[in-house]
Amino acid sequence: MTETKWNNNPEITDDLVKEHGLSADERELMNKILGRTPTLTELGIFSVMWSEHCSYKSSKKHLKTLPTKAPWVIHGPGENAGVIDIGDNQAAIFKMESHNHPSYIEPYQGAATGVGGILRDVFTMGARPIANMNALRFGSPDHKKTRHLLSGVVEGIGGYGNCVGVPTVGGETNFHPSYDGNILVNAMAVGLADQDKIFLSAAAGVGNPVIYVGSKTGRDGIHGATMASAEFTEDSEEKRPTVQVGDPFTEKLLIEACIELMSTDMVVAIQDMGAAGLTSSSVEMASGGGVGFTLNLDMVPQREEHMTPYEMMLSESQERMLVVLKPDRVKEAEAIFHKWDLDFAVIGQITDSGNLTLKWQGDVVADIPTQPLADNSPEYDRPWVKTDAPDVINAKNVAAPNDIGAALLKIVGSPNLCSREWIWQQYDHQVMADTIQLPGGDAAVVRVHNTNKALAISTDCTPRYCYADPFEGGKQAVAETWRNVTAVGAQPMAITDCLNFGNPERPDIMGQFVGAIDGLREACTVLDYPVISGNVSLYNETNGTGIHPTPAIGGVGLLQDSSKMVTIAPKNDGEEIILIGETNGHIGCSEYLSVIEGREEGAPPPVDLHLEKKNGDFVRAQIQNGNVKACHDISDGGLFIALAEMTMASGKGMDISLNTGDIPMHAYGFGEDQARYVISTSCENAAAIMENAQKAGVRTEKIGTVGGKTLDVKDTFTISVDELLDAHASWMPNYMSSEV
Amino acid sequence: MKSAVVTFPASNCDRDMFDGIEKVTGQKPHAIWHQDTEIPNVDLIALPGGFSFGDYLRCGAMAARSPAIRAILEHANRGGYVIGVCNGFQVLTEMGLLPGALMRNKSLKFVCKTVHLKVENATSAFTNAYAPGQVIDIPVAHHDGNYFADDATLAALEDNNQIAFRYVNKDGIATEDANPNGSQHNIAGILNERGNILGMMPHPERFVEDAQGGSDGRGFFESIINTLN
Amino acid sequence: MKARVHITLKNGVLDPQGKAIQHALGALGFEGVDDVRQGKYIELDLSETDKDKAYANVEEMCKKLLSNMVIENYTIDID
Amino acid sequence: MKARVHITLKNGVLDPQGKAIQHALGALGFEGVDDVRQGKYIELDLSETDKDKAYANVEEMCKKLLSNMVIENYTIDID
Ligand SMILES: Nc1ncnc2c1ncn2[C@@H]1O[C@H](COP(=O)(O)OP(=O)(O)O)[C@@H](O)[C@H]1O
Ligand SMILES: [Mg+2]
Repeated sequence: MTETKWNNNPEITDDLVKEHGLSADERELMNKILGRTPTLTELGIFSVMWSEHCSYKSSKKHLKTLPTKAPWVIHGPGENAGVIDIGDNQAAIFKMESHNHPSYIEPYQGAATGVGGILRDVFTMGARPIANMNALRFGSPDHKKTRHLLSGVVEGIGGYGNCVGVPTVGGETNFHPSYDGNILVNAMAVGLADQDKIFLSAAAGVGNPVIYVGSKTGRDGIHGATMASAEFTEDSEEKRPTVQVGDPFTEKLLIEACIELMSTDMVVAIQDMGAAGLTSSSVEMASGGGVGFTLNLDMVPQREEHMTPYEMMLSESQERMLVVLKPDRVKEAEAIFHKWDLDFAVIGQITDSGNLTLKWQGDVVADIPTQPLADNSPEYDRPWVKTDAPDVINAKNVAAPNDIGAALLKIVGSPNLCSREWIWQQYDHQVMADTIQLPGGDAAVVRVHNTNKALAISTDCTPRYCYADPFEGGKQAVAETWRNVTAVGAQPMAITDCLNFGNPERPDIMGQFVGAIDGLREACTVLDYPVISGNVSLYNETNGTGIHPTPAIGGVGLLQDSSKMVTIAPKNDGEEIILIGETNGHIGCSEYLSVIEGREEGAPPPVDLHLEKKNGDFVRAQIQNGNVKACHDISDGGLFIALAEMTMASGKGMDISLNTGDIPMHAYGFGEDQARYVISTSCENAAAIMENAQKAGVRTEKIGTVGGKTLDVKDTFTISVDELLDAHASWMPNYMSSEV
Repeated sequence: MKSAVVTFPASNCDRDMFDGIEKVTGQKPHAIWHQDTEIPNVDLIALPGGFSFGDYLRCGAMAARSPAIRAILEHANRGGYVIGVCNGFQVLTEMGLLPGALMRNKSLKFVCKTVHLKVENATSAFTNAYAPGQVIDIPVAHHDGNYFADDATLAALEDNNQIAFRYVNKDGIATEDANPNGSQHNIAGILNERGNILGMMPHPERFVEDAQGGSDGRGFFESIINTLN
Repeated sequence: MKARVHITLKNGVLDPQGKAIQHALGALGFEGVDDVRQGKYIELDLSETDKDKAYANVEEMCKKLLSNMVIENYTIDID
Repeated sequence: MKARVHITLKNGVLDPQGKAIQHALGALGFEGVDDVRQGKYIELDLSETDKDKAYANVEEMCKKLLSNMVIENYTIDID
């Protein structure tokens, strides 16, 4: 070779190790596993595999405590995505993942590649993706970067999802100053597969060929995985690491090619190249199957010249997959990928060595036993302190507003509760022609193609609750998805989670993490709603200020008969409106307190999970038996907001009369007590519902009727539907079109 | 009705088009792959929506140079029916089968929502199932639907009754607010002079059953059946 | 050789992107921007070594694919 | 004055458009196209008459709006 030959054997100095983010203990463990000092390529591989992002070293201990099993769970955590049984040999496959740091640096590409990555996790298992969701948190609307970030992220999600032809059917969006320097972009994908056609990543069969398919490898996002595991400082904004650029066109071809490939019986194992690309995919496939891999890096399709093994192994170029094929099927598989104009290269084979052996230009540049690399990854029991429980705020100590109607209009038009139409109009939410509940309701609903079944999907988290009390907030996030899925009439089945927190090396942040996990665990257990996949994103902080703890939950439910689905819009004048659940006027941590009083304090509303289950099961049963015309759960902003949203969705007014007892009207109307729903029903069915509720021990109250063109709360306010619509619709478009 | 749907790389409404046609006509369309040089003898060829070739360079540009295009042209020249929806409309303009071009939306943003359309020409092979002036609801989902043609072309389109649909408000009036993309004369779809080719941005195939939010899209395929009988 | 192709909209063709940029520049406080037009710039690396042949070849590419002659003009520079 | 701005992707940044164009040219039978990169070309009409001031002004526009500094470079010509 030439005189400039790349040096794979530099002296492994302390600085070099530190640059790779490995601690002294980790370095010692690495040397022990290798039985020598590493080559540069090996150091790079250890560094990414043991990064927080890939190894879950801070979170593992706690994640293990989450409930992951149920009779309908086919694959829980540990695979690319979780899999549940939805009957008729069909399975729903889903997962949620973060792309926070890349999206802050380059919002369009960061968000776009986030969507691409989560789609690959789903179709690598054999699923056709059928829905995308996204959970977004931005800084204060007043922050100078917020507009730019919001517009880029939304465009990026749309740009990618629209092109690949998977409908983006829902999500959530919050603004809060705690995200000023660290936004959250969490993307979820849901797919469908036949249960006997689910593909896993564990490799097998000594001698079987290892195939690389998709796009060529460039120097994109090298060290992306370590970046996602380091805190931001002002100058990481300046460093501008190589940004990954997504190519949704190639992704679409890859989806079709993989689905075609997987319709044959040639595939032994398949794995997408996600974070840490070729490294993590080959290590996971080899260690998962207890085999070795020998890869000839000269065969890797390369986009740039003079790429080193180090760069190839750490590149995060998008739209790539690794496949292990049956030995005599290479030609057939190649024909499929060529039909779709995708790169296809045999880059190695399975060995019995148990090692990942990398060859390049005739040399062995890395030789690592994969089992210890994967299994002996560090696991920390980081110190943590419990978050102090805040005081419960007594509603009587929160002054009533002069004009409750004006307060309602203000809240309906506030950044966190206004219409998100500006966002979802930029997403193709109807492609595939199976979206039967559009964005704007409680859960998105997509039909299982060519069947009467449908999946209901919702992502939720209320970070201000989690900040005040991580345990209650964790419970609430799970309960809210469960409630949203229930509110359309579906049976909640399982969740995926995306746990976004600050720096776990700080005991207070670690305390938030542990508290939230405890809440998740309790909610999942009581609601029989297991965690089947997820992702952890730590170090979400800038200059030492952490984000609000944000355990975003993606819940999925099943509607056996999609014609039974309901929306939040009442259908006819004269329908009766019934409030379900206990209203105590819990005003602490509410939107009311924040928007009207400018205060973020107090304990969040506690979630009584048994009550949650009782009320939700009751509501679902009423929807299933056809008694219900419209249903909406009560969450942010309380009863008044729920009523206003139902009014706006139908264009029909309501006459409401409330019996508030000794609770002040503003607390009754804006309090955020949990486990509540509003339903509308025909007069004939109202009696049946009330009777059923009594039998079930569920608190119900008739509070009014549908009709007219105003939302009228007796002795309190009268607001026209148009005025509500106007306040609700205008904030975001105005904000986005106003000057920077 | 015998029909065929063309799939280009990154077409993504091809399945929707297959299903939509089958649901309305009861007959499954044939599949044409962009590399096919021979295509079955059918009454209707549908070019579906999507992002053929990633919408790179110009929407529809690369698809319009695919191997299958020659056979589609022959079919059109014989008087066979061709419908292009969304990306398919862009392909038809790039092929030169329909005049004008589809530019980036005035807002520069992708727009997905259900719009009101006024049926301007209710006599064509694609629209005779509707009443003249009828206002129908159909979803749009596109980034480049801003129809542009020079003044002479526009005048000819108007004069020859080639404007099939316009974006209107719920009262049937073509206002600026009702126009989702800034197209000239609020144009949503146009016919060629001979009347055997329709290009439109809205997606009728997405609205063929009430569960999808509406069924006003059925009329397109019903019209062709009427015409053939 | 390298070919540099500029593709611009013909006079009289509406340019939504140019308009939007002009508007955004105004909103950002930039003054005195009277008009903005957005076009495409394509660089091609060619193995051809004869300048004239390269030009003819790229012109053909422009006509067949790179530009839409109904709405766009192209110019080619070879070096 | 007129400013001509070229915006191109930084070296090493994936250019899906260029890649697709290259591929399409090959499919149309054009040979010897080794690489294609696509960028943007923006023409601005400015009322400014001082060349240096115009340059400085357009540079500011590039930084603030026209180019995405994370992945793109710009060049400015004033005439
Ligand atoms: N918070 C969590 N809850 C449950 N499972 C999790 C969580 N975080 C990660 N997992 C699971 O751990 C595995 C590895 O996650 P990840 O590294 O994000 O997947 P991938 O390698 O496919 O990107 C996955 O099976 C994922 O579902
Ligand atoms: Mg994965």
